[in-house]
Amino acid sequence: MSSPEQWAQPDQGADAAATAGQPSAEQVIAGLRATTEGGADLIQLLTPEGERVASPIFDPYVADVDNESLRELYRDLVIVRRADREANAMQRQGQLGIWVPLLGQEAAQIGSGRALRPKDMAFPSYREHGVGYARGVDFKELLGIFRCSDQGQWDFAKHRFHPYTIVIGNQVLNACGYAMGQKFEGKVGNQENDGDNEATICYFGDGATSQGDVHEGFVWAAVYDAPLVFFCQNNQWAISEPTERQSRLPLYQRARGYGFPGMRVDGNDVLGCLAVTRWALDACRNGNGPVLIEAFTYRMDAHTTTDDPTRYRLSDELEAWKLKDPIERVRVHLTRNGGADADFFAEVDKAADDFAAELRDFCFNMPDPPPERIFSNVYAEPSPVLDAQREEFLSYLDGFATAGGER
Amino acid sequence: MSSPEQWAQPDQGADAAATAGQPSAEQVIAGLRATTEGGADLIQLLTPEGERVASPIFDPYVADVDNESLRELYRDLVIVRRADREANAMQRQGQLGIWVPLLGQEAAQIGSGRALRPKDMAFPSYREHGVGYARGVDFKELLGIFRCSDQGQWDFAKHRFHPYTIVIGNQVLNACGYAMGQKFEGKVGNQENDGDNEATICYFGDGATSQGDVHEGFVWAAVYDAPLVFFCQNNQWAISEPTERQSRLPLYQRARGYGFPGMRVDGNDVLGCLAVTRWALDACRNGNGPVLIEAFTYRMDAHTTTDDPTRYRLSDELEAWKLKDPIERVRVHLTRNGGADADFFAEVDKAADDFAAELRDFCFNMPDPPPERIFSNVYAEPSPVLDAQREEFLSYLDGFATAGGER
Amino acid sequence: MAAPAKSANSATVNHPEAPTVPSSAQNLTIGKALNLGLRKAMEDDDKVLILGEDVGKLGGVFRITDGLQKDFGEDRVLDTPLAESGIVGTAVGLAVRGFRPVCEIQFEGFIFPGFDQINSQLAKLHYRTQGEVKVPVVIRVPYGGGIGAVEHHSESPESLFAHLPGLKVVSCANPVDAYWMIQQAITSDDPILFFEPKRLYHSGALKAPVDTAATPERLHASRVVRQGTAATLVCYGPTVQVCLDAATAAANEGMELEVIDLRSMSPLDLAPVFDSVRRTGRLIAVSEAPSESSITSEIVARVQQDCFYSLEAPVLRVTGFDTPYPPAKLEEHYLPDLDRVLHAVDRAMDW
Amino acid sequence: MAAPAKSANSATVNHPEAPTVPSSAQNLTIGKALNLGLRKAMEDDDKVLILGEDVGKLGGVFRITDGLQKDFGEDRVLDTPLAESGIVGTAVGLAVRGFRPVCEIQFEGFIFPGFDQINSQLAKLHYRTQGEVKVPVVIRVPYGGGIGAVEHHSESPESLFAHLPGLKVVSCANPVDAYWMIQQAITSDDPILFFEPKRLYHSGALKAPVDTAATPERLHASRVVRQGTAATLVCYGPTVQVCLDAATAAANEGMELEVIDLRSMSPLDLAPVFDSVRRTGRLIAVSEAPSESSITSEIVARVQQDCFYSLEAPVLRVTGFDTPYPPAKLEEHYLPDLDRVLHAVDRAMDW
Ligand SMILES: Cc1ncc(C[n+]2csc(CCOP(=O)(O)OP(=O)(O)O)c2C)c(N)n1
Ligand SMILES: Cc1ncc(C[n+]2csc(CCOP(=O)(O)OP(=O)(O)O)c2C)c(N)n1
Ligand SMILES: [Mg+2]
Ligand SMILES: [Mg+2]
Repeated sequence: MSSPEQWAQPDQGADAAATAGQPSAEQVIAGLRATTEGGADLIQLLTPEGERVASPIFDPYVADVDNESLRELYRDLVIVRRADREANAMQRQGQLGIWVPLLGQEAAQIGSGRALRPKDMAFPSYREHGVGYARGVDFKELLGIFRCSDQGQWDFAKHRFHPYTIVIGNQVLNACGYAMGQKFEGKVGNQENDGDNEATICYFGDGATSQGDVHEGFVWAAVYDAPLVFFCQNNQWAISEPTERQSRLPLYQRARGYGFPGMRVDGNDVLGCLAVTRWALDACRNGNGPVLIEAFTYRMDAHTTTDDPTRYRLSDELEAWKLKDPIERVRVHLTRNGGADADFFAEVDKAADDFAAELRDFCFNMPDPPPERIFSNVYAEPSPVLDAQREEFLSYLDGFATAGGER
Repeated sequence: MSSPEQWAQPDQGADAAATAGQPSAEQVIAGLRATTEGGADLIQLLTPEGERVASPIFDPYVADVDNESLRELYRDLVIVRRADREANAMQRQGQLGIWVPLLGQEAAQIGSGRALRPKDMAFPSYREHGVGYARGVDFKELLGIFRCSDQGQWDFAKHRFHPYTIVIGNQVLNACGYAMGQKFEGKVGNQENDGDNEATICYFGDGATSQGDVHEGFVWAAVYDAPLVFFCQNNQWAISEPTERQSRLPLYQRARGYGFPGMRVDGNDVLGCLAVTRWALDACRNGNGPVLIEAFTYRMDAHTTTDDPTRYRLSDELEAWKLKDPIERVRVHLTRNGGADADFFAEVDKAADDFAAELRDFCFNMPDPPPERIFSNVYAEPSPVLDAQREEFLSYLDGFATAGGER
Repeated sequence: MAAPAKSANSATVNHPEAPTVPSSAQNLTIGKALNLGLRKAMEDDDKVLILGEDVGKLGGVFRITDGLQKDFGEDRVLDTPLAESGIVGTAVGLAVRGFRPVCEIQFEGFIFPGFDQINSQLAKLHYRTQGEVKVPVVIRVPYGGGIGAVEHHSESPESLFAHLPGLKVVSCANPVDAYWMIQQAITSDDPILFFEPKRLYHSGALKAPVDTAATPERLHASRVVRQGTAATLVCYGPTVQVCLDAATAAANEGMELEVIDLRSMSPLDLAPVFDSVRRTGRLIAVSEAPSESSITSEIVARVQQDCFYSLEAPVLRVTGFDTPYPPAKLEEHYLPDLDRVLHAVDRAMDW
Repeated sequence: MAAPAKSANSATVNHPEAPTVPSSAQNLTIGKALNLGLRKAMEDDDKVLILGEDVGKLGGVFRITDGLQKDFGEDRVLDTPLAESGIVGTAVGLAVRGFRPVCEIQFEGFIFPGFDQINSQLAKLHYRTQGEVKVPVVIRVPYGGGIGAVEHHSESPESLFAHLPGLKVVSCANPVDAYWMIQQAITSDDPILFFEPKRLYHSGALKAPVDTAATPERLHASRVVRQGTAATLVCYGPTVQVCLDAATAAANEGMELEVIDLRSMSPLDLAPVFDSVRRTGRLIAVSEAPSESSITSEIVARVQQDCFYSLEAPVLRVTGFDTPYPPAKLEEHYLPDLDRVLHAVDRAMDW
């Protein structure tokens, strides 16, 4: 078990090289590259077998999670997975241009997403459909991006859920600026009125940790004490590249070099993710940000629907991770503790099916955007040059209509 | 005293926050921001008072440094300082467009520069005139850059001293690629024939550590076990910004997050810099790279001749650092141990004066480059478009000449 | 000749007469030709390395490097950390060491983190050192739209690189060029941005016999790919096929258009364009990139100067609009197509 | 009118008639006018922040932000870590939060690490979100040569940004514009690249009375700064003064040149240029940037189209060469000067 204190004096990733003045090349490679094992530092409140593990430090952060709350978390997980699978299927049926599955990462997303308060802000990457759901974004609103009919259309300010960012790492700096703004506006460290405090969370992947922008985000957040939780979902793969292509050490240890807490949580443990993220957000709201959380999880599907993982990883690996499934452990736990009965699970499955059906129905009926949309909102204030381009093109199109052409 | 072993389990920069689960904002700021004190981890072999401090770990790396060698190091330091001052003066006299002084950083540059073997490669930033000198580059060859008549004209391959890089951080990735190349060519880890081994050293400043490129260099070097010594001269300032604008923690601790050694050496201690750099280069040649060295030093002059440090720092600070002068301690040590007498010091001063006079003479007689140079070597292989531009411009210029114009 | 109804599609591909195929020729797609060209370059010179994201086991997301890591090893085909500045920056250092790195940028929209290294080091090191340091780096960039993709996966940023002195910029539009140009780029001592028309990678319609024993065209030469008399179309990369289709359609209506594939966008080889314009009097420049301050602007600027008295109409442009690349459901409107090209031809004819 | 001998220097500055100076007017350099404009913007709106390297105590290496941190505090004038992607990237986030960040890039050559954030987020966020998210960020960029500096300190990269849809690009060439344009850029809801002609920052010769109570010109409007009949010169930023000097010299020989200061390089306001060309029939575009695929290319492309029948000679360009910026000892040759401009005018007249 790890504790928040540990960030200050973190263990080595591996002991092999720890005392070697001049480790051999083999030691370096074997010893330091413990990037893909959960390891002793993994924070876990719910084991894959559904056992609740006590944690003096993190238990208080989930003290309010009774069976009812746990059932709600379970419902979230199931619905999000169901929606993800439905979208994946719709891509296969040609309704979406591409889909970016979250399969396996439900707990990391729901646990962290549910830790946020309404005033907190979230900056996703492109895979955080579960976080969006937790932020109250209608799942349907996520589809346009993947149908290629829009680029993200929810109410960003209302949900405090930023547009998806596709260029790896960019959002980390944007989130950092936003968090700096929260601090400049005095929304951090208000001891009398915690309700006035805010924090920001930013999602990125294991591969992203190599990008310069992510480093700069770490530097800036540290220097400005920004209330920013860096939430790295280490799903073990950046497309075809395993984490050891990005780092010698477990990624949560990156925080060591900047002087802020870094923790590794079992990303398939929704309770652990909830607790650790709440801890981190609290630290941020109190003025002790930033914090790095590495959620140790697994991408159980392809990178996207265009990817073919059989080219680069063995099916064994997936089988091993299936045993750590994020949903199954909650189901087992609820069942074993009498927190839920068969009716409940059936009801949730039904709700998920309904959710999926509604999604499907919506998707099949999504309209295409009109051509003039190409020219809309390039600028906030007019550009006569662009206006002329639009007029010219629209009247060119009109030419076809007038001539009774096929459009 | 620090030891190379320590990188594996480095101390915190400050103890204050080390045991606090939730440090207060004050603790964060006061405790973690120990960026500007040498601190307990400072490796030092020669104190400012000229005392030799024993070091079981590093002494072997300077076992060959007898009084004669020490006198040579002293000579290097004095000559480099003298040349620096002369160049600074020539800028004032309009002979150079700008000068980037190294005053105060002589020991860091000579110590590390003299640690290199001929086959090793060095990538400088823009202030490493002392390293260039140690690599055998004629100081005169450095002047063209600052006279704005060229952009670096020494024999890069022969001296294994790369062109200066002005865009902060760029050279770190270039150096990393070069070091990867050394490894790919089998020039690393040859146990039977150490003479066949090579390493690369890369220089950058405290400010540079914030750049994405430097981070990416750390990531790549770690992932590819590149034989690369990152040599960060922390001269306390990035123009007007103190190190705490770049980091909460001492910079050498950055290495923690990547899983390779990071050490802080007294950058004003030429012996310490020599020893630590030799240690690090050895580690790299043996296949245990990369290594980060933070040379803790001070920029005793302005950032460049166009800078005005009185706007942002107090003279007290400079006075305090004068007591730690890198040359004075060697002089005291040599004197006290009978390693050198007054004649020697007089001779060195004379040699430095001669060196400076020659430099001066050279500088005052440097020719301007011809106009066609604008078009030379843009490409390695011809570009007809550019050739046409050159012809057109040169015949335009000829027009003035033919017409007896003032050119 | 205004086409009142949009043509059904671009299936009317105009193929130059198929030459007699020698025994050394294989029928290849552009993608496969690039793959073979890379393989050949790696065989010919063991200093050639490939760097990029997912270029190893996966063979790149487009499979252009398929099989190369398996055959040349992990020290020559590097699955790199996810950082484009790192890819370009280490390639520069490897080149200084004597290697010939070939970088793959996964999609053109992700080249920007590497822009600084491209501009500040890659493009300038040779000039800075007055030729002492060579940086024979090739950066392969799949570019262009029409693949129904999400943001950053369909853009055409080549003009930015054409504006940077010290870089050369080329693009191939058929399998023969793909095979040769990639090899020529790798053996060139200059840093080269090699733009690959991604939507044509696996086009079966474009498959062509590649004679690996032939003598290739020069790398930085443009080429007349169809002769005509009425007007000239100048294009590169993905728009070459669009222009050939347009020329076929025009021919059906009795108008012969000349089509010139630039192949090199920097330096531009405009002599064949000038020749052509002197004969046709009309020029349309076609590119998927936004028009503002672009390669097509440059073409216009130079043609109007060199052919001032030959032009019977201003040089017109058919390009992507000056907007970000729209959601792909709209890309059929955004991308120059046969109809927009013919519309521009009509305007030029009627000027 | 070919000038066989190079003119001694550019001292013959042409100043428009000095207006009667109202009491609210101060005589300012461009640098000081920018400083006052920034101060005014910060007073008017406490959401305006300044971010950059050394912008605090030092007041920036050019002192443009002098005194602002002292008066507005460290939370509004931020001495940032040394990382340009960080500067732009956090500015985007601050803008999303409701701030109006003004970034200072220390020299134009150091904007490139921030290029990705500029291209991928700053320029596109508003489009991506269909207007829901605004990013009113100003990036101030000292640019241009003639200051005898080392590499990366004298370049003119503005064309790169003009090519990126979603950004606006402007440049001021005199103190009055400096004072107003910086404020207009800050109040604009669009992201704006604000290019400042650094060699003119502290030019005493350009000092002019700035009436802080006047009504300014629109931000994205070009302006005729000297009227003429023989030919038109179009320019922006540092070359405006070069063109005015050239016009003065030409006038001494009896030839009246019209000079147009673009002020906005994207979007271009070319209507005054078209008008002018319809009268003069000849146009020279002048810029310090390399010509290839540049703003001057774009000007030519649009003018030859709109003024096809008015042009009596092709549009010519006087620009930096298509080389990296040379060592500064050679910059007098590299930079467009009065003689090269007049030489081009001669060529246009003789066409
Ligand atoms: C700057 C940039 N380079 C490359 C890509 C292409 N790309 C998309 S996702 C991806 C892998 C990302 O891996 P990771 O950060 O681990 O996130 P994950 O997809 O596993 O959630 C890559 C290389 C990109 N989107 N942006
Ligand atoms: C990318 C980039 N941004 C800004 C600058 C301008 N600049 C030159 S030196 C400098 C400070 C560098 O500080 P540091 O890294 O500590 O090195 P030092 O000059 O102290 O040796 C800055 C900001 C630059 N050269 N490159
Ligand atoms: Mg991943
Ligand atoms: Mg410094």
